[in-house]
Amino acid sequence: MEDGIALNKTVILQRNNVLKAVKLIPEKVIVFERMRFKPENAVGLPFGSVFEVKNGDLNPVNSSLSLEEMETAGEDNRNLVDTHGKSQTLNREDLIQMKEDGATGKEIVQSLVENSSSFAGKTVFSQKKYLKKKQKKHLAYLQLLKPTSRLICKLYQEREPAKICHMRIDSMSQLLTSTNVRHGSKVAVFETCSGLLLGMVLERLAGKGSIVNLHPGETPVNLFAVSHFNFPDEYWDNLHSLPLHKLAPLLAGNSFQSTFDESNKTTCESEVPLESNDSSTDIANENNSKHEIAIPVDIKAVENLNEKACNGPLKRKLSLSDKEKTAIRVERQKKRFNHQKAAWELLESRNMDALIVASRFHPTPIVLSLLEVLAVSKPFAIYFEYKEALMELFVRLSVSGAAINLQLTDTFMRQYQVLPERTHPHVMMRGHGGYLLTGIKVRPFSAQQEK
Amino acid sequence: MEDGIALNKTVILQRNNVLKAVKLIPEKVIVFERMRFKPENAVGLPFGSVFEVKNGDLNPVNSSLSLEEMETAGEDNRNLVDTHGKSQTLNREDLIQMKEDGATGKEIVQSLVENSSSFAGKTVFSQKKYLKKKQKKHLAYLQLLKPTSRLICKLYQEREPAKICHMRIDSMSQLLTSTNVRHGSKVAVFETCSGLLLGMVLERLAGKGSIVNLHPGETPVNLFAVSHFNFPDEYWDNLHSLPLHKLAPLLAGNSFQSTFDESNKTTCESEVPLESNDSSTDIANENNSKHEIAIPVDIKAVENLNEKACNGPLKRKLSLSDKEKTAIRVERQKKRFNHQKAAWELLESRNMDALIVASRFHPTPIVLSLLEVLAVSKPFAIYFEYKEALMELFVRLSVSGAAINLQLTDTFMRQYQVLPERTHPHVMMRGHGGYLLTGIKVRPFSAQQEK
Amino acid sequence: MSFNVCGKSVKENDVIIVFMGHDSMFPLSVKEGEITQTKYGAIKHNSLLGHGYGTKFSCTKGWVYILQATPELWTLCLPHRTQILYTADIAMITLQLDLKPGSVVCESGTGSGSLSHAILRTVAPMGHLHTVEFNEGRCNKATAEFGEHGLSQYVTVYHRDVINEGFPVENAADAVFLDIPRPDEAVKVAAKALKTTGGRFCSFSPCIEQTQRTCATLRKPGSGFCEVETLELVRRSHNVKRVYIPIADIGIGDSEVRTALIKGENNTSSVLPCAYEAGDDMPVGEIIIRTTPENKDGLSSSKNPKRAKFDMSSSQISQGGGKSYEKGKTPPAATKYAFSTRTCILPKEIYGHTGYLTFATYRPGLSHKV
Amino acid sequence: MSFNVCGKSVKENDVIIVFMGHDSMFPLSVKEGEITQTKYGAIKHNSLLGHGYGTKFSCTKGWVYILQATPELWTLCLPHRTQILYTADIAMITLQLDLKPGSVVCESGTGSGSLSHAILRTVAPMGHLHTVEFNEGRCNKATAEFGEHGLSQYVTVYHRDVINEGFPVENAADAVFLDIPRPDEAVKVAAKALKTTGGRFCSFSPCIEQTQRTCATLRKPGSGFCEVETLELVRRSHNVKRVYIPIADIGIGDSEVRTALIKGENNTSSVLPCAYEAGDDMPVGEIIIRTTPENKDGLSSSKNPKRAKFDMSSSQISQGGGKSYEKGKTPPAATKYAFSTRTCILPKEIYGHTGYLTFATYRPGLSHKV
Repeated sequence: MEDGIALNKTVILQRNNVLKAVKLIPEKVIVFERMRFKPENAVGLPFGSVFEVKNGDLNPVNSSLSLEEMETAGEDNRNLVDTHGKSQTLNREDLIQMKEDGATGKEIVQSLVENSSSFAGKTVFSQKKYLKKKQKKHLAYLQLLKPTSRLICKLYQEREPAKICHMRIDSMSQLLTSTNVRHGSKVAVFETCSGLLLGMVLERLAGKGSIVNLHPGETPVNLFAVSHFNFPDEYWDNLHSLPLHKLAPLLAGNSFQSTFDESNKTTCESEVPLESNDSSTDIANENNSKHEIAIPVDIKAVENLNEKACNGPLKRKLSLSDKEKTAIRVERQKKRFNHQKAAWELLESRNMDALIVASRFHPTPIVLSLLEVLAVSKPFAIYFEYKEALMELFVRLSVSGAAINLQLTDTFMRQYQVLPERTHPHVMMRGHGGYLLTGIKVRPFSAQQEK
Repeated sequence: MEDGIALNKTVILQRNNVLKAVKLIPEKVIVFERMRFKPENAVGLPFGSVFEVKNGDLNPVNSSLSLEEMETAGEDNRNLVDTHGKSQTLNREDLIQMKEDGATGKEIVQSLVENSSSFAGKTVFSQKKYLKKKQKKHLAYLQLLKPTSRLICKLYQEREPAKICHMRIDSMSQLLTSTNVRHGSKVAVFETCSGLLLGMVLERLAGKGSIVNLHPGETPVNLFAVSHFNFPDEYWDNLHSLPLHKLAPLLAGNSFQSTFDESNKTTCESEVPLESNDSSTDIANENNSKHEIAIPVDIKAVENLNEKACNGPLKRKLSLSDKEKTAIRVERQKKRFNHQKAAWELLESRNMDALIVASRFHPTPIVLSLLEVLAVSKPFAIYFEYKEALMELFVRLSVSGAAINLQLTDTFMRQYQVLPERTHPHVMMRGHGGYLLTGIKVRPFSAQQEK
Repeated sequence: MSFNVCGKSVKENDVIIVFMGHDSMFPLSVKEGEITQTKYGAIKHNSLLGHGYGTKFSCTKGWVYILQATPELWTLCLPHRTQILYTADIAMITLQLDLKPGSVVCESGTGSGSLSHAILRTVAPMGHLHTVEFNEGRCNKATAEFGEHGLSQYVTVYHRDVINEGFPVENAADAVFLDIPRPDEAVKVAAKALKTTGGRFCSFSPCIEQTQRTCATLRKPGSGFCEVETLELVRRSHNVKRVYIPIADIGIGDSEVRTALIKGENNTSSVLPCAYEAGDDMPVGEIIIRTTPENKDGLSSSKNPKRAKFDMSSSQISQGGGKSYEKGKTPPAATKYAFSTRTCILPKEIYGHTGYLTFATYRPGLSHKV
Repeated sequence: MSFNVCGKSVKENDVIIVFMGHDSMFPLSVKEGEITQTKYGAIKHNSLLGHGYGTKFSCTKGWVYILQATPELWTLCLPHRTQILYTADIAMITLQLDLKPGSVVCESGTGSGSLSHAILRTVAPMGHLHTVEFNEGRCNKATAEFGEHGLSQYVTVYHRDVINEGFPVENAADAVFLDIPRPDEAVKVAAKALKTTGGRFCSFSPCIEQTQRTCATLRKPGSGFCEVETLELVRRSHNVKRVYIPIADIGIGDSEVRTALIKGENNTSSVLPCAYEAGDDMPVGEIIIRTTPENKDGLSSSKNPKRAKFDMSSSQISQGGGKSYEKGKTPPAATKYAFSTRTCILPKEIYGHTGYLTFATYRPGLSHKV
């Protein structure tokens, strides 16, 4: 995993604090921030490498573009006259022409400086600021980073907060820490966060222990984020998915067999999740269909990939015969069945080590039910976007005596600009950030010497 | 008012960030932070003077005790061995003996240093810290400050937050600013904040304009804070109090005469506020009775002080004959009647410039009613301790269309320690701080050219 | 109208605020015969004359509110010539500088005049503001604005470099306010401007470095300053919204399952969503039951679904929803639920930092603190 | 039990957490024959053996919960030898240092071991923590604790001065964490400890000055560090409480007044408390009506007054309270109202600052950022 950039793996693209996760498919053109390029040239280079896009290819560069450091500030502005952009003699058409003529970003920036009547009159600080702004706009530079929990969190937080219930990175970090998730834990998860939490838990399990992934509807809806982590195949073996609506039958003491005999019929007939009745699920589905099941070439790969298919979809299409399609579907259903059985048995033992819930559904019924499968003395952590729902859950849990050390928290996260003479918190900050409820399950009745 | 410390005026006592407002009564012993002293020696000195208490008197000192500045820090602690206080050879009894022998605070601190086995081994920073700690404890120093809105706010915020509905200084400042209170404004106020808001408004009116002070019960309950401001007598003329329960009759179109004819009987019979039915009012009442009506000596003063008595009680008792008492009561009732009539007429004109509400009562009925007496295009500001009540009011006002520019806000106030090498926000901060709702009254129906 | 005198209706030369929405307002100086274009159509100034403040004014394509100008509204829509100060900071500065009618204040720089208007509101008519600005253009614009707003007699604008030339008055100010790049270098001239009997000082700095130097300078022995305090305000404005929270299907639709859970030995009845019947403990919201299970996409098709509404803390839920299955009716799980509550939501992005406010008391000769 | 392996019940030498209340818990190493005194009476260790985790344990004067130790509980009750790191910061550090099983981490200083336990939880069993502490006493205590907690094989404690002597490993760490007085002087040794293929760096400082120098050092050309970011976390823990808000008497008790207001031309009916009948818009709470007006001090005498309760958003209010006067019954204003709602209250004092976290990526030779 430390081997650097490789094909058929996901990387994080970064340009000017914009992040995007993308799988490097051979010969497939990637579009990012209006740049279009094929991935091949990056292969084998270390993560973190910087590239310039030229003629649809990635070209490694090693220029030190460190523009962050500007040593002076605080010059006064008594002689400043605002020119409202009239000082630049190159216009938009000129720039387009230059690009068509094959000018590099550096050349374009240089021209802009030469054609600015006010550049020379600016303070050193302003000159640098101007240069940085123009370089950002015109240099087709980008960086390929290794996907990590941190970057994948950041990516969703910045780009698609609605897909992770507007959770901030501080809440995500606390969900994992406060539930003591570690190598070998048995973790029950209910999330509608695109699989981000599942991915983070899988990373900390690192191939040992298990996740029971409860999910709305019949099939796991959107686990796209899990595929970003580039997990080794065996990690996926630890991820067992089960529809949430099997939970009450399980708690009622029904058998796996009886519960699934009926519903399996339905499942085979319609693969569409039944719960997709609001817009946010719709988006998830759309996403899901975009990244459809990978179709492998040889028969060994079928098994491997099918397994992934049940959990996290990959992105490739090939045309297959009907017979092959049927074979794959049967294989897939078998895998799913096995995972569901494993999930059922884990929950039935009522001995999970941790419970994490972060969804757009009201947490109360979900948490109160899932607490039943958590072992005593074990921690749970619930994220929800609105305080009121967690207040309700808080009161119910307090009253029931089923949990102690209950804490309803929010976190004020301040990011700082720490630069010489310009140190201060970021002027803009994310407002809306959700709440956490954490606690430890206990057995409220007295049982001296229970063995 | 700039003339410095004077008898029969209120000053703010300060020692180690502990504040207390106290009126300097001739020969009367003041107790503050375990120090007991008479005020006489301070008279005529400028506000801000520092005194040491010796033998029950204030002695001006001018030593520069500025211990805030400690130039170095960050020395490491690798050789530190925690002695758990065993390094001091003087014990409690020794110190008491020293004090009885008349040793000054300085002498005591000096002895402590000499008898500390670890003092010499400490870093310079630690030595200073130790000195400061001991000086704080043993030097009987205090400062007499001029009462200002700022200090009176701070005093209540730190010492008696429950008496001002847990309002922080930032909320208080915003109540006044967002309602555009200024010289000459006509302001409607409903507060249960010990008169603090009334005092702040009176200060900004500065003798022109009017306050209509709506209050629960029959008489203004607790206006103690107003008396701290040392306002000139004429300021009190602008403060007109009216029981809140006269508001609905007024809005219903009843006359002042008819509304008060009935209730005045009741008022004369029982002076106890009818609304005193919860603990917080009880405290207020207790406070009120502690600082009973001032009894003046000559007949001119009767008028002056009676007037104040209706508004803000002073602190003195004299024995009076029954006849005198009756005369005073009659005088007081007449004053109150006049103020109530003025308040009634101001409200009846429905032309108030500003509305401020900060009480322990649910704001909705109060604000919706008082909005009726506010002129259109005028601002209002409501403080409440719990968000839920203001959320409700927010929605009602939005739906009614009676107000625009509605904002429900809270403020995160961070205090900083800015010292060389030790700059950071205060480690402890006030958590609970309340919410503000601000807006501007408008006439929701369309009226082109209303004149 | 001016900022200082208020009529009930618009008059010639009044500066009014045209309010089109929370984040959409602008100031307007009313001049006979002029016309101003807005997104709701033209405003003829002539038809503004005599229009009542606080009432709707119809334009060709909609309507706006006509409001009296206040320093706070002015702050929200003034022409920005610099970074400006906002309400929370302004309010704190006003209070902590001990401002009141009659106060004499020195300010540098004038900037866009956001704070200046608030200071003038508080110190007028007996007080005075001396405001210093080193950018000549801004200086002239501010002077013109104060005139237009009827405030000229309470304010004097000076074009000068306060650090090198000092404030225009000495031993005269009750308060000094600094919002300049190197405030520490102006501490001395601030002291000079303040009354020798004492006064208050405030410096606003976006960066901690300026704040650190200012505090150090204020605390220097002999500076005359004491009670140095630094604070920062982050004001957050909440939106009040009703949210509909879907309730996930945990599989209690099956009546056998339900019966087993509620009556069974598993002792789990307290943990199920039928616990919504519990009543007394129910909270800050209500359950919406979509009584027509056919209407599968009810929630997604409309933000305000037609709903049978039951408040969970009333006993009605037991008749209309939760308990009905016990009476042999259709189990309510066959219907879809959503939980509805009012909540406060912060905007996606908020101002997380404006600047550090450093306050101090000037008390020459008494600069120690106990 | 140890931190690393969990049984279902207490065994000899287990380190357990005795939970007596939210802010009242302590760790206990279970030794046969020993007795520990608590405020609820004595705990005989022998009777702890075999006791189920997460269940109540009866002492002579009350009961406590016996919990399995976790790094988070340990943080709440460990013996403080220094300022310690708390959960919000620990969680962020773990995530931002990219820690996972197998990571090799260098830490300085060990301090009270609060963070160390959390790091070990995440990197064990394939990873390793090298933790450096320059105070010998602390060093020894930490070593003993790790042993007691069954973590020795995953951690090595070193007594050394990290700035002068460096970390004990080179080109070996995936992450370095610093919590020392002069972190900027340890940036070089941190780089040396990190793998040349790259890694993550974090420095925790209570003061901005240390943070400023550390950032400047990290950003120096050739340092090998990039993506320097500083942040601060303030975690607030809310109490959920039911509050009773009294409703003031505005004088609508008189039925003539009421009638005039509601039916009159004053158009004020919408503004009166009888508006509580409005129903749909009613919110997050309920009105409590004290039906016995004689009971004057009902609210003050009891925190849970006997009350007739009506939810305002249900139609019941109209029968039991609000509308009744229209049917000729006693006007409800003759009774006293209070509004009841659940709310969140922050404690009077909260931790407003722990420290600044500075993160950076070590990527020697690629330290530029686009």
